[in-house]
Amino acid sequence: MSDSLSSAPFAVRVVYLARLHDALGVAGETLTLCETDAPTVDTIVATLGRRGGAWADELAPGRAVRFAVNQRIAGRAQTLKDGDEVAIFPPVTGG
Amino acid sequence: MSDSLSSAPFAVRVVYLARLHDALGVAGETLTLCETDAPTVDTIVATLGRRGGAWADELAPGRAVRFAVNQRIAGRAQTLKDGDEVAIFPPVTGG
Amino acid sequence: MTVRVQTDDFDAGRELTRLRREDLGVGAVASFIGTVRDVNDASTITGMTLEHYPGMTEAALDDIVDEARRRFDIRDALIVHRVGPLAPGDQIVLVAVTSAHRGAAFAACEFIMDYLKTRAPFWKKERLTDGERWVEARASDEDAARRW
Amino acid sequence: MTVRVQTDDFDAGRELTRLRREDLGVGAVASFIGTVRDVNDASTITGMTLEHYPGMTEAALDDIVDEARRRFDIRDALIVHRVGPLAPGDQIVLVAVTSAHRGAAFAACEFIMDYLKTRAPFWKKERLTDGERWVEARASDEDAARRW
Repeated sequence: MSDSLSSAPFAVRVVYLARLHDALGVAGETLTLCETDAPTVDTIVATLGRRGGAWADELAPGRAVRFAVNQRIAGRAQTLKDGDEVAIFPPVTGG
Repeated sequence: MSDSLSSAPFAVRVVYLARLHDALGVAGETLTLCETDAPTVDTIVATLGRRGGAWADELAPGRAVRFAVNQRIAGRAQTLKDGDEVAIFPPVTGG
Repeated sequence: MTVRVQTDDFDAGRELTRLRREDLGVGAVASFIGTVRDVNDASTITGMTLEHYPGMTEAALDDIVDEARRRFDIRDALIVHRVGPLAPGDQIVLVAVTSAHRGAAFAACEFIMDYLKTRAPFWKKERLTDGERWVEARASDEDAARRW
Repeated sequence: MTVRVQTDDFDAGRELTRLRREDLGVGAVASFIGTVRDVNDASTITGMTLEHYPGMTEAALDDIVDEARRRFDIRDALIVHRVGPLAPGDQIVLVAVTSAHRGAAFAACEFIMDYLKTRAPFWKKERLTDGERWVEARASDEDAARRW
């Protein structure tokens, strides 16, 4: 990763909830992204999916997965900035 | 009134409720009807209306009035028999 | 299935608990409480009296609950309706319905209220600061009942 | 307007009384209680755990109540939702809405439940006699939320 001004790396907190927490075996982690990638929620999904195993299974296209950025429901196209919290979770089942 | 077999008189209890009770000044009365008239709820309404005054006002065509025969909602065409209880009341406003 | 007409107030929480007690197939409890407002048609209401037709009231409410059971997949239903003098803020009526899933409970509860408003023999007489008046039936209640 | 997320049980009767207290403009109180059933998708349920996303939950519920206030002529609204371990028969959620007339209270209460079911970050994990499973979201809940 470059540390030049135009591609400064930045950190995003990723949180896994409910079935994803169980299946992935972690509650969350910090990912470093590059500004030049204009990273979105989808960038994170693609990055995690390349890990294979449960990551590829849970985040495969067609799996029902939902997202929140900074505790607000978000779509896959939402762009991310330094310090954002991205939550990944299955469709909700409360009530 | 004749007391021959084919036109035996019979008694119907009439009950006035809510606004009608107040306006007519009575809670109820017993009316004697003639079998030969094949009396219906409408027969009673016409009979009472001919008394004039509050009776004619409250039972005038176009006034919203509802009926029950033997404690079941009934229409004006319902035929009556000896011992029936006919209730006359304004549209209900409970709940 | 329970229908009660009473002058006494009711404890809505206790009624709801009793209605679903022991039935572990219940996943949804929809309920409605009607209360006396202190204003109606731009007049200040100091109280009201609920009159009914004693011989008919319980049977009419039973019929409404029976019809709700025929139309909706519900487990149990309750109507408690008060009669006599009431003050602003007082509870008038409680309707509660239990079911496995929420759609049936909501629909049956609203159905029972709409039918009760147009078919159960209750009449309200309001006390105003300068007298009394019988409440007039609302066309909107007839419309609501016709939806079903 | 109140939203609470808690592990403790709630007293529905007391919550309803508190919600309408002092407001004599209230004529209608519609409410819904969701409870844990002992069976789901043909399996016996011995209990469940409700997980949530703590940082987001209250804000999501606040948004739903705000949206209900924009859409319906209501006076107040309440959501209480439990998290943590629950047993069959336990209360999960209470939604209550007050309004002058019943139509708005019924509609807002059902709207809040439909939105809560599809937008509030809660997840149920059921305990079966032979293990645990995460409850799958239902297409019927998505359909219900899309009606509004």
